[in-house]
Amino acid sequence: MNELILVIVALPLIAAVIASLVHEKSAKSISIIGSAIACLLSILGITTGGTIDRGFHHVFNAPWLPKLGLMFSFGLDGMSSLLVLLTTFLTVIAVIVIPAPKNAVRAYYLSILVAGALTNVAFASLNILLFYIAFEAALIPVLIAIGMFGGGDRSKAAIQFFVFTVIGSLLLLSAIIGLRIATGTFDYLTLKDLVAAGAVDPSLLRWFAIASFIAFATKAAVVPLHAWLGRAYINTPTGMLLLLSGAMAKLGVYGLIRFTLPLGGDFAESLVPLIVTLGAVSVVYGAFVAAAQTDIKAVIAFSSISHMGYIVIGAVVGDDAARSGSVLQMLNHGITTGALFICCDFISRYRGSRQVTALGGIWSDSPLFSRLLLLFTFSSVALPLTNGFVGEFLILLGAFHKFPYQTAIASAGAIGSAVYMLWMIQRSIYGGSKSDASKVISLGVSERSVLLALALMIIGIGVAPSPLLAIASDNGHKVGAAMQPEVK
Amino acid sequence: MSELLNSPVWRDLFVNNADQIPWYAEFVRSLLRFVIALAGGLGSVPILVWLERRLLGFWQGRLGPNRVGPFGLLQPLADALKLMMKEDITPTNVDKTLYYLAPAIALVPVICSLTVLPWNSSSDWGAVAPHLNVGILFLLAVASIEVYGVILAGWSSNNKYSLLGGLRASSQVISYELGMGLSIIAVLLMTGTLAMQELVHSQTIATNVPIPDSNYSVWTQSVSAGFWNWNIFKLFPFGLVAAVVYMISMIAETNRAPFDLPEAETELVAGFHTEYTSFKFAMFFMGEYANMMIVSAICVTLFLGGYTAPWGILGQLPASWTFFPSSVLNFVNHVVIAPAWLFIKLYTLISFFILVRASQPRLRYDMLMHFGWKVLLPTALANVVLVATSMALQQLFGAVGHFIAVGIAGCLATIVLWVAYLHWKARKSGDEASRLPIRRESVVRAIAARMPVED
Amino acid sequence: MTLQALLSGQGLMFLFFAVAAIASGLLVVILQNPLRAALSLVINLFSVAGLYLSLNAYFLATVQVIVYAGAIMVLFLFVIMLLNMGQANLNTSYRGVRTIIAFSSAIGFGGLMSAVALKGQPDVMLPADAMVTGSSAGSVEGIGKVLYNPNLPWLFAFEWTSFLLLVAVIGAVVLAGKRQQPSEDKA
Amino acid sequence: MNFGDIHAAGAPILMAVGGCVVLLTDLASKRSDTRKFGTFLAILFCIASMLCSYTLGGQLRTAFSNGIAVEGLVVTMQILLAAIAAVTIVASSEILQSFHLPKGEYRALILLASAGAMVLVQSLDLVNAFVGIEIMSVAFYVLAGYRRAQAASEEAGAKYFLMGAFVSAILLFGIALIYGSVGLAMKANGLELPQGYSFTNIVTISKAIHQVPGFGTSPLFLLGAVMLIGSLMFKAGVAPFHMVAPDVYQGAPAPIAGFLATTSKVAAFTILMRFFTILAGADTGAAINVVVIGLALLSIIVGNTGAANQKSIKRLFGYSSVAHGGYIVLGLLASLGTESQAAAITAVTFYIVAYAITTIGSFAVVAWLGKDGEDADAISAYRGLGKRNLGAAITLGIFLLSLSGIPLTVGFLTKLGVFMALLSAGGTWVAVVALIGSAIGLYAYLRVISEMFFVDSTQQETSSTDGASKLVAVSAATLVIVMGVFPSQALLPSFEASVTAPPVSGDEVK
Repeated sequence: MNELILVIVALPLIAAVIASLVHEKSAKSISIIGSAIACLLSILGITTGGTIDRGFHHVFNAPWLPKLGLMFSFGLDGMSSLLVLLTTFLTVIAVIVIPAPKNAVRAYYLSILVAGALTNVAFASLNILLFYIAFEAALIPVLIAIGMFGGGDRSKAAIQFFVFTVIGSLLLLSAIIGLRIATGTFDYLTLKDLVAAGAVDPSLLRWFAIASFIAFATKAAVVPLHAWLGRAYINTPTGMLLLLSGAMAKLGVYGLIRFTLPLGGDFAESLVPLIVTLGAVSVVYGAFVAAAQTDIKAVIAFSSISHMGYIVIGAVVGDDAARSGSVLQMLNHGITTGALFICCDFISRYRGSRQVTALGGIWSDSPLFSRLLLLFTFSSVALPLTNGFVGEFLILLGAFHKFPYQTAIASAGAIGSAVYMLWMIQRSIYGGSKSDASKVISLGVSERSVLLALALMIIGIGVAPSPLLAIASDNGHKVGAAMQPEVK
Repeated sequence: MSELLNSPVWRDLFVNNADQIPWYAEFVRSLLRFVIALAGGLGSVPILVWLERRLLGFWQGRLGPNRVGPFGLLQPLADALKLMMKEDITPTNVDKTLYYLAPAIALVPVICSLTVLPWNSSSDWGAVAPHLNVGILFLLAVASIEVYGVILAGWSSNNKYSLLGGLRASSQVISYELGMGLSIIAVLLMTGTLAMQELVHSQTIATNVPIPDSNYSVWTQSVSAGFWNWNIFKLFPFGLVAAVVYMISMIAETNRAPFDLPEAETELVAGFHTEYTSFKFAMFFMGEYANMMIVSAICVTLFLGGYTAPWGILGQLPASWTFFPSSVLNFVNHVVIAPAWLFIKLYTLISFFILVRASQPRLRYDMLMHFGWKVLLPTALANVVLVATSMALQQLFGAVGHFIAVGIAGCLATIVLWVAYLHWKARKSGDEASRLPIRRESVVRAIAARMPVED
Repeated sequence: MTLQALLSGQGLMFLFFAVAAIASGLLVVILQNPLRAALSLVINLFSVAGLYLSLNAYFLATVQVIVYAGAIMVLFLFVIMLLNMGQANLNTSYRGVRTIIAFSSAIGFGGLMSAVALKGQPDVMLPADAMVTGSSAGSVEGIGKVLYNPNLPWLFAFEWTSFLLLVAVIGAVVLAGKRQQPSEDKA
Repeated sequence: MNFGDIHAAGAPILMAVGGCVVLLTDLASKRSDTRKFGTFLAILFCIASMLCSYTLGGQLRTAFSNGIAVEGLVVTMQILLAAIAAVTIVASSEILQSFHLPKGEYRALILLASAGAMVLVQSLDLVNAFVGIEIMSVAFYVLAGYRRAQAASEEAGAKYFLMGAFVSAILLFGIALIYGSVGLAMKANGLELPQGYSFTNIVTISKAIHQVPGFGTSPLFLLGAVMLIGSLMFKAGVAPFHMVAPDVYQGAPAPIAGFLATTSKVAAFTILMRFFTILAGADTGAAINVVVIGLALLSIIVGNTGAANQKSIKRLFGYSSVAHGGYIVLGLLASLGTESQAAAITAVTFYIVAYAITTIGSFAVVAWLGKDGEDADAISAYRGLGKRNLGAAITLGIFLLSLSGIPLTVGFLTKLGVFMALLSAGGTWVAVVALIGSAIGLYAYLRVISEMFFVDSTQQETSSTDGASKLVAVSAATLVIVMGVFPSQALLPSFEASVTAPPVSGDEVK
């Protein structure tokens, strides 16, 4: 069973290779089959055991480049198994629900499947060099997807996105190499033990903390490092955007939890207030910028900054409840934002525009779609009984007694998010159509079932979060044990 | 008298070994040797001029100069006086520095090359610098810078004819120097030395005989030594080929007919020295004739046994003539007989050159270059390789080795001649136009067009 | 090099030719007329030959004169005359800033070299008897024995030098030969 | 001298003989015959040379009175050089055909340049190194200006020649200073010159450095060493001696540019590696470190910024080669530390091999996309290439990603290796500056990718006939990926040997 993660990664890759070789018509079905099986297998990843090593199950080791210390070293804990599940799930729905661009079907599926697989490698990796390689290599399919299939500003968006994230990760690379030279290993678990034992030079750890924070914060679009996000999200094709916003952005937070805090030593702890503050600023900033947008995709994109702000706060704050909330919220954000982006894609596809000024009248034209969209919006603004509420509540709860001011500011952001999201929905759905080309958004079977499934998940998690929370919190506890952040 | 001869100063100046004498004595010796060389070299010039004019006259069915002195012997003197007396004109637009420098540069190397030419076998008095172990290379080096005089004269005159003359001279000299150097290398391979006297000695059977009452020893030519030991006959036919190549190159080096393109009167109005008058012209004139003498002397030294006699018995007074004191015998042998043979050979060779000049038409410029690069140079190169082959084979198989090498040479020559014949035939049947040297003409025209017209 | 060493015969020769070499080398760069620059180069080559002589390297000295002064520089002059370059002076835009840069870098380099020469540590200085003065070292025989001896390291380099010449010949033929006509190639 | 010696020096000898044979064959046969036969012959000799190198194995052996030394590193580099030559000859058939350039001379020059590079690579004596570098450089000057009909090519040749000749003089001067300083030091300290070694032998220099106190910091030696290093760096196109590199690469036809860029780097950096191994652990003061760091950082910055806004892709590759030269120099810098030496040499070797493959491939794409032998030089010509010729676009994209060091291409592993060696040698801030340079370079490469894939264009489909370049480019791209994923398996066995057998150090003198 330890090879499970290999299978999860390899299946989409194999499907991608086959899909890029066969005729365009069958590319989609092959991609769906591959990614769907991977998705089912990743459920197994949560439910089954395998070799267990220091809190990780399904631990798998095989040499790749032993001379460089590069190993195929995988392991799952609660957090990573949830995130792997999320990634495979988003891959499936991205393939199912978003039609590929006509001229390059195979390249499109190839990029999505490869991006998903590499993201999974990053989530499951226990070798930090392997993590880094996947972390950075996953950028290439995204780059290609944005550049080739993206919106009008795609060239600039692609380059901006790529350069930002790669510069961040170059710093990370230097820190990783530094760790390797100091300790002689890239193995995460060994490193964690060594750091916990205080066997590593603190100045090196300080550098690691700074470098990895910059890399991960860029990925998670925490405020001063968010500049790539707007243009990139708006111009990314929706299928890839599901993965990018839903899964890859989580790599940033995942990295903070997994690497920056445990391996950053004391200095990483002292960074926590700063990170929390930046998170709070992100929440507010995202809300303000989102409120100023007229493009619904942009609104959702910038709301992401806001939501990622919560997640980051919860991830680093050092409270078990907050951390498990944060992990849960990663899942929620992936589902909810994904759903919103899908809706956004439908709107723009059927109504020909994403501008709120040109929309309206959807409620009467397409009732089912509109109601689902409303549900997703509720989830996004974290109304009770939706999934968003559970995560956000746990985060704020956990964070409040440690960082009351920042948490207060972040809570204000929550109110803001309600304002702009609802305002957007109100203007784009209700009322009469503002453009001549109003068309009914007619959902096909697959599209309808995907949206319904998403809705079900939103409500399901909102109503009964405890199983997932158990997985998430279990993880949070184990990871947290390594660093014991006792902030006075 | 004998007291004087045995006085320390006398011995220091003339008898003792070079490493036993004080520096001033060495200085005086050098000076004396140099004066002797200068007298022999530059002193030959008037003789040469006279000889040339008389011989040309003879071969052309004229009388030649016969008014000034008996047989016109004083004609060169009169010429020299005339040259000295003439007005020395410096044209307005010449590049003055180089214009004045050029005749000197033409003359100085010639004088320099006199320093290593050996006139007898004495290790102290045989040449100005008999000990230089790279003597022949020194000659080549000096010969190679003679051309600067011509080039600079042509350039500084600021005259298109002079410039063309200078250009022709430089390209010609460089081209023929290669063949010359390679033919010399063949000789060096045969003899295994670069020192001039040793080159001579290698062409004769000689013994090193100590001189009584002194620290000297001299190389004495054995009676059985003869002309068949000369390099020109050595490793036949390779020595001969080398000699022929050398002689042809040497004519070209001295810019003499039929290779006198740089000063072709009909084309270039005397070429590089058009603008020179009076003494400066005389320097060129002198340089040319002295140079002629020197290259001939080199030829004699390298190929024709130098100062040794063609037959051993003619080489020196026999040692059995004991009624002469040994020093007198020695004096006669070294100061009279050896230089005499040198001069006899020299003037015979020079007469031959004059005959060539009298009988051969001037080459066209492209033919000249063609001949130098495509005939002379490959021949000389092949000759060097064959000499080396022969010597290597002789080491392996003894005397038979040489015949193997000759066989190889014969095969090569046959092939080359056959191919050349085929080319010639093909060309003859082809269009004549392809033979015309278009490029040269265009180059000349281009230069002429660029020359500023001074008025 | 100590003052005493400089005042010996060899030292004086060295001094003379070194100064001549540097001066003529400077003239090559400074003179505006290409012909005169080339002639300065000839003088420079002669001076270097003189330096060889002062080290008893007769063979090198004569070869230097034959090859460089006698053949190569004559070709230089030939080209200069053929292109009639003497009439127009060389590019005179080498004034102002460029001159300053050139001179300052030359002075800097000269300073560096002299500093190195002067700062030579005592224990790394030349012992009096270390200089090679044997007359055979510079003779043809000596050079031949060194170059062709398979037990010395120079044979390898010497043999490869012939390939260097081959490459240069090929290059010269390719770059200076007649331009190939397209029609020749269609066959 | 015996058969072993000839065998050790066999690789360059075979290349040189090959050059002569190709030349003579070309002379003897009619023009139309030589195209395929000449290529075949040339490649045959390249393969023979590779086999000769391969049979030498990884163990150290010296030959020709210690004038040359062959070990795993040298074997690897020789095989690489022969491969580069073969690939270049294959890739340039189209250019030769469409420009009616003399072919026999071309192949001969390539083979002889490779021979020179091999001599340089294997030489233990700096005099041999000089002869090798001159053979290589002279052939380079001619190759750079090979397309005389085109002004840019002629200019490239002339510039390369002028600068190269100047630098050769400096190199020779440096060698002379080293000769003098080593000789003086050994005589003054009563050290015997080892039998069969010369004062310019690296072993002798090493002996002087490690056994004569204060020699490493003596100004005479340092000046010589700095001149040697600097001029070799020029030959490798490292800033601030880089000025000609972009001009030359732009002016020369693409396969030649690839050949020049790679062969020069392979050869110069290998001999530098050898030279640096004897400096490792020696007390040479800070001078050499400062020079090397300065050169490395300067060329990384200059190369990457210079590449950022180019309109010509060959110039871009030219600047890229400058930048990559800088990274390799960083690796060399790491080899100055005794601790990090082994890792650094492995890293540099790997870097050189990977760089050679990537660069040859990139230039092959430029030739592949060209029309009638004219290179596709302008970056604007690549606009929308992803739509017109997806294969070429992906191939070039792979090379660009590799050049920018993105994981899963070989470029990442090379940079990783160099940085690891550098950081373990303690050059933290140097690495940081180099990383910044990488980020700048990323933009340059990405611009081309963006032009190819992300911008639509109205240009017509280009139908290239240059199958050879295509073959070269695609196989190089495959190698880049394969080596990026499985480097140990994809590399030659001798590469492993080069890791185990360190180059000659001073210890073996005794």
